[in-house]
Order: sequence, then structure tokens, then C-alpha cells
Amino acid sequence: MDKVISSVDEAIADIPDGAVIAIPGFFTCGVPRALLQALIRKGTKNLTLACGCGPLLGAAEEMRALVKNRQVKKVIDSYALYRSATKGMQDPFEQAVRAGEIELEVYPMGTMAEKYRAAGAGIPAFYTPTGVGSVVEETVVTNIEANRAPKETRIINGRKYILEYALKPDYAFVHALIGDREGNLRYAKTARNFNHVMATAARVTIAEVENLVEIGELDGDDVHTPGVYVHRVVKVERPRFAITID
Amino acid sequence: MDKVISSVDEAIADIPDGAVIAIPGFFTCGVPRALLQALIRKGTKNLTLACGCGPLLGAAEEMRALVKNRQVKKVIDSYALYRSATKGMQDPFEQAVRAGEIELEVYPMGTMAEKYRAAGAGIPAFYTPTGVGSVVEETVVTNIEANRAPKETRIINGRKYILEYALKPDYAFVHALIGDREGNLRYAKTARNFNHVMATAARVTIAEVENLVEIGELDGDDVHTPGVYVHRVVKVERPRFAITID
Amino acid sequence: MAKKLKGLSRELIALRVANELEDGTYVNLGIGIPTLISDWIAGRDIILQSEIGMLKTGPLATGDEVDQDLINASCQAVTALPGSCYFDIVESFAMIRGGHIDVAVMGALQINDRGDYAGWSNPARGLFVGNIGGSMDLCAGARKLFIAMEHTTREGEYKIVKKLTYPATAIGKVNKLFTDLAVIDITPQGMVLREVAPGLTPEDVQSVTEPRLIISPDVREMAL
Amino acid sequence: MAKKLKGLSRELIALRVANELEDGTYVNLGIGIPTLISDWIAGRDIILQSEIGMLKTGPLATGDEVDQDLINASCQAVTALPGSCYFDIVESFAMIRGGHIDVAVMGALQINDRGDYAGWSNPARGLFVGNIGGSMDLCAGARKLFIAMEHTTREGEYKIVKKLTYPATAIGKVNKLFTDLAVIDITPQGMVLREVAPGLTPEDVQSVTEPRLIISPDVREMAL
Repeated sequence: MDKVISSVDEAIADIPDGAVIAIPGFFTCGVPRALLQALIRKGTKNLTLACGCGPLLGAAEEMRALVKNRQVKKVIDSYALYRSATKGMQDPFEQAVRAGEIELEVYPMGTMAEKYRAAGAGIPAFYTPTGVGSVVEETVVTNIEANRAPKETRIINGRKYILEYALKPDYAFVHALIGDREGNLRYAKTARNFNHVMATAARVTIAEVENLVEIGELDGDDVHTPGVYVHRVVKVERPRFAITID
Repeated sequence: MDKVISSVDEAIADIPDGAVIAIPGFFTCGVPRALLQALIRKGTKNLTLACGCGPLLGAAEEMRALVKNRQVKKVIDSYALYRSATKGMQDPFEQAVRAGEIELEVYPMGTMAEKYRAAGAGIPAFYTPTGVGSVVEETVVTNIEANRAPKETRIINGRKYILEYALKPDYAFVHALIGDREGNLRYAKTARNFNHVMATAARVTIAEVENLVEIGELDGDDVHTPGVYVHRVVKVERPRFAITID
Repeated sequence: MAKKLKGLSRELIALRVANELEDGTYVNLGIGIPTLISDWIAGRDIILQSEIGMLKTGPLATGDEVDQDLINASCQAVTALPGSCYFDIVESFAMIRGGHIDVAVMGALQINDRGDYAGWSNPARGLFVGNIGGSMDLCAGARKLFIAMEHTTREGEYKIVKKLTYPATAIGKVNKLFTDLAVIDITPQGMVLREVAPGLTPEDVQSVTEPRLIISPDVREMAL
Repeated sequence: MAKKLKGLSRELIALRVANELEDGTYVNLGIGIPTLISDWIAGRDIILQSEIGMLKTGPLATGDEVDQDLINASCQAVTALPGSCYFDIVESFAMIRGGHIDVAVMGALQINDRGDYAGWSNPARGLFVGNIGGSMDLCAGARKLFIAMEHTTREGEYKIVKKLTYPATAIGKVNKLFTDLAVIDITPQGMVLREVAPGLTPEDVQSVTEPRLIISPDVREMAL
């Protein structure tokens, strides 16, 4: 199978308005920046960006463009705001969240990871101890009051747990160090983060790879994401990140 | 941290009667045979062997010794019996199961995998579609009638799911191709199977490794099981398996 | 009834299934006749997943190729292909249960016209427990489920029945059935007979099939 | 009250926590003062886990060492050590939530004498949402939870309070508290004052602590 597409623009050409797109990356590390830039060029509207740990703080330029173009309806994340309240007040994304123009729904990071993992693995729901005793136990945590909804809890072996549900994106953008033509991927160090699990979770996974290799060049025991999860592969230049979110 | 122990016998010396021990391996592949042999020498009784896919069919000699010594109280597995009924009738393990001397509790293989995964990941319970419509939905499937217990189901988004619980062994025996002194492990091909997840699930994980290497010899992106999950490492000779369970 | 018609060999049933599989798909083959399918798709653009934790499983290994660390889910030594990869059992069943496998092909002891099938346990063995293996996960998660089996038992008893008497593996999950005598679609209306083995009529097939078959208007000889 | 006592620097709070960590343990350090602990344990037999997916995180990277594919959970470029390894986020939080991390050290905005603490959201920001990150998972899963923080706010307001007014991160999970002024155990009986900063008395510490402290009979100067 040859899953290689010649450009990021072609790779995302079918994404419709209203799509839910998983965006991996942990702040500045492992963010699929070239695909995000293609999304800005395409101008797709009404997007839900399902993140894990602040990739849009890491790809701040792209996020500002997406907000400015009014492409984003909702962000799901564990860490989407600048740490500094002062900086946050000046951030167009936070301003849109404060104005209720963009919905921001937050979960603990491990719960985010597990929600994608569940979606990829055919598990519709699971119990987790994370967040018990906090507002996370009481409600879906979102800036849009109408969308807050109580969560279910359960005592198992004497401990309280929260029921959380799988989160299945329509698309995932992933960034890998190496990919082969059949979609087998390998990541670099901490740039792995949410890339693998989001590749498993989405209906359609699009991988941008810094190095495109022929089938068989990756050793079978060295593959991080088996090709079955990856539908399109596109070669990109290695992106450049300033390692800071402040 | 140096987790190396000089012999398999020393590595298992503290295992008490009544322990629940996870035994990975898929038929003849990736079974921790040297540790099983140590367990026979030690004579620990009243054991629960928590398996995944027939490692005791693969390590048939060891299983026969464990049954003969009356060391085993219970086996949990997805595939523990010989395919051939004729061969099964002559098998001491199956005879003990038929006589009710050993309990055999069975689950679908993916549910077994997920039960260990949940235990290792702090997830107490999860919903799965697997087994809906079968006896697996109705009850814990065991030869001991008194231990059958109804299972809970739930409709989520219009589909029925079974609630299954984490399974946390006291010990896990794992078999790896390479291990370093801090317990970072790497497996060979399909010998990985249940080894990683059982290492994460158990309270104490003991790894037998074919090759013991110094810290730093394994590349950080090539590690399959991070050392945090592994408490003891012991060098063993590469075992020999006849690849057959018939 | 106790009647046995002469139909295709097990190898040819496997060939018929192989012809049904589309290029560009990921397929899992169960024990028995399904395992034979791999011989027919060698060289085709179909990637086999094996529950043990392998993608792109190659042909059976012989001689020096045999590696005890490289077996398939039926405990047979296999070979790797360029692009083969390995992963742990949790990932393997995430693939299966999570809907990433296009087609699973399984054997069966019994099947009915609602797409329920039984395969994991033969009550004749006298045990409440049995070998479930990966079968129920494959039924739960594969996008399409095919059954490949002999049309009747060796003694000529129905395997295609109105009501399962063996413990079910899955309910309502089978899409298509391939036997030595016929190819049958499982539809919401019931079993639709699409193809019959060379030399047989639809009536022949019905005579060894307990539920009433809907004969497709374009029923034809099996495409081999 | 609005009172500010002179105590240890942030670096020395970090040193005091470092002295509490045992060799042979796996530790996760949160943002803020906890991050400073890594300087004090360099060379010791303590392995740092980073939520992003790294075990055995090394010191901060400088100059040519900086690699954009190697950062810690605070978005700082770090280095690797012999034996460092990487894994995906699901594995990382399995480690955390699954009880495989011996100690997590976190910063806090407020803490009470039942071991509840608040750290993820400052209501002054005026947002119902906020940055939870990995904090709640670490509270749920680490075997021991330490808090390292300034004893009071910059303005001298209580941070150790009878009742949290900020949104809780976790309830009843904190084992031990390290501040610029004191080391305090959280016990079923309440807060037990174990150590005070050089030059301070238990009464001084009580004067900037809202809940009543139980003064340990062997209360002593902080071990630095």
C-alpha cells in the first residue's frame, strides 16, 4: 500500500467544515505544524481542535491565524491558556474564550490521553480516579455554561472514580520523525507524546513526516505507530520551534 | 539503580503461597520459562496463574510439573486447553479442571489484555463490546459453578457493552530479549505479546532477559518497557521451544 | 437430515474468500480454513494482522527460516515481509476492537440466518469453559466478518441452523458466509444465496441448509 | 493577618525537599519550586519522570545541547542521561495514575490541614476553565504527594488555610508540605509541624498559618 500524498494541502483537501481534528504535540514539541498551516490556507470553518497539552500555545502563530480567520469553534485540551494571566489577557484565543466565541473544554491530561486511547481501542467509557474531589468530578469543565453537564461517579473497591467517555476525532494530524510509505511511523524522543494515541483514535489519520523512507527500512521492532492507523503520509520539512510558551 | 539479581531462584525467593502471578507468552512464544522452572523448584503452593493466551500449553512440561506438585489453585486465560478434545482428556491440567481441583476462569483475549492494562494504568474498570451476546456477557466464565457471577452491562450510544474490571497480579514474570540493569526491556518480534502489559500490571515484576546490557546501551526510543515497571532483572539462557501446542 | 454433498476442497473455499478480499485492506485470518487464505493472497496488496502482535505477517516459515520469536496466532512459525512490524497485545487488540481491521475471516461450528455464530466451544467436550482466544474481539471490532467453513458436519448434519445449539461467539455480526457449497450473504431479510459450487443447484444447497434461503435473482456459479 | 516572615529561598526549599527524597525512587517534579529540585539531586540514584513521556530526565540543556524534540513538561529543553527512555503519553499517564511513581512534588496556591490543595486555577483570572495539565493525575496516582511552596502569598496572606477558596486540585492527597518557613506533615490528626526555618519559632510559623498546627515534640530546625 502506498499512502504517500504529495502535499499537505492535498492531504487535507477533503476535511469539511465542522470537522473534529486531533492535534498532538506537547507545547512546542511534536506539533504537526505544516498540516496546521495547510488548514489555515484551506480556511476550513467551525473546527473542533482536540488537543492534549497546549500544542496551540506551542504553534502560537498558527493558532492566532486560526482565531483571526474565525475557523475554530471549540478547543478540547488540558492546558490551553498562557500561564501568565497578563499574557492571556492579550491573547486572541483567550479573548475569544472569554467572549464565548470559542468553547474551551478542559480535562486532566491523563484523562485526555485515555479518552483518545479508548476511542482508538474500541472502549466506549472507563472509570478514572483523576479529578475526584475537584470540579472535574462535578461537571464537564467548559467556558460555555450551557454545555456543562454533571459527571457520573462510582465507588469501586472503596474508592471513588469518575466515568469518562471515549473521544473520537474525525481526523488526526500527526508529526513523525520517520514514516514509510505504508504509514509505519517512528517519533523522536519527547515529540512522541500525543502523536501515537491520536493516530489510533481518529477516523482518518494524516501523518506529516520529516523523513520518508521505503517500505522495509524501519525495523519491525522499532515502529512506534503501526501503519494500520495511518491513512495518508506526507513529507514535510523539519519545522523550527522556539522552545517557549511564555 | 541496579536491579540485577544473580539467579532466577533468588529472584522469586519471596513469592508466598497463594500469590497471583502473571505469566505472559502466546503459546510457545515469549514464555518466561526459566522463572516457571524456579517456581517448580521452590514448590510455592496455592498459586493463581494469570495468563493471556496459553503460555502453559507452550510450556507444557512446566505446567505438568506444577499440576503434579499441586501448586496451582487457579488459572485465568483466554486459551488454556488443548484444541483437541482427545488430547485434552489426557492432559493432567484439563483433568484437574474437570475434577474441580483447579479453577479455570476464561475471558476473551482482548479483555484479558485490557484487564492487565487497566491494572497497570490505574483504571479500575472499563466497558467493552467484546463478548456481548455470548456467555461472557452473562457471567464470569469458570468451571467452578459457585464462582460464576453475573456481569453488568450498559448501553452507550445505542450499543451494548460489558463492564469488566482490572486484574492486578502480585507478581509478573516476563521474558525479554534485552534488559539493562535499570530494568529497561526490549522484546523480540512476536515474543512481546503479553510481556509488556503484565510488567505494568503487577505489584512486583521480575524480568528474565536473554541479554543483560549496561545502562545506556539501549537507545531511549527503542525501549519497549520502561524500567519503572520492572523490579528485578535476571539473566537467563535463551530457552528452546518446539513450536507446537498440538 | 443427514446428507453430504460434494463441494469445494478447503483450499478452494479459501481461494473463494481470497477473491472477495479487496486490495488495500487489513485482514485477520482465524484458525482452520481461514489460515489457508494466506497462500492465495501472497503478493497481493493485502496486509495480514495477527493477534499475537504482528502486522504484515508473511508466509509460513520452513527450515532455517523458523524463528521461535516469530509465530502467528495459530502457533505456526511464520516469516516477516518488508514492512512487517510488531507490537504488544494491548495494541493488537486495540486494532481489533477499535475498528481498524477491515475484514476478519473465522471458522465456525454453527451459524444462523441472523448472522449469529458459534465457534469457541463444543458442548460435546463437556466443559463450561473453553478457548475463546481472540474470536470474540474480532467479532466485536472487525468492520466486516466473514465465516469460512464446511457447509455441513462430517456426518452431514446442519451447521447452518435456525437456532444455535452451541455457545455463541457473537450475535448478528456475520456479513458473509463461504462454504464448500455456497456463498451466502447475511442480510436483514435473512440468508441470500449468491453463488453455488460447480455442479450444484440452489435446491441442492437448500437441502443441506436448515433456515430458508433467499435465492438471489442473479445466483451463479462460484467465482474461483 | 497580612504578615511576611523571612525564610528560605526557593532554592533552599528545593534542597530541603531533595533531602527528603530517597535513593532508588522514581520522582515527578511539577512546575515552579519543584523544578528546582532537579539541580540538587543531580548524580543521585533518583530517576525523574516527565509527563511528556520521558524517564530519567537529565539537567536543562544549554547551547548546542538544545534539541526541540527533547523537552520536559514545563516546556524547557532538557538533556538525556545514560538509560533515559521515551514513551507515549498514554504510557506516561499509565505510570502516573497506575501507582508507579514513588513521589510527586507539586506547587500549590492553597492547602488545608486535611491534605486538600488547590493549584490549577486562580479564580482571580475570572475563568471557569484553566490549565489542569498533569496535576490531578499525579495527585491521583503518585504513592506520595509533596507540596513545595512559599508559606504565604507575596502580600503575606495565608496560603495554608482552614478552607480552600481556590478550586481544589485534589482532596486529602498531600502527605508532606515544604515551605520557606517549615516542614509540615499532613496526618489524620491534622498538620504536624516537624521543622522550622533557621531563626524561627513554632509560634512564628503558627502566626502565618491559619489552621492550628500540632507542634511535634521533637520539632527542630530544618535539615539543609
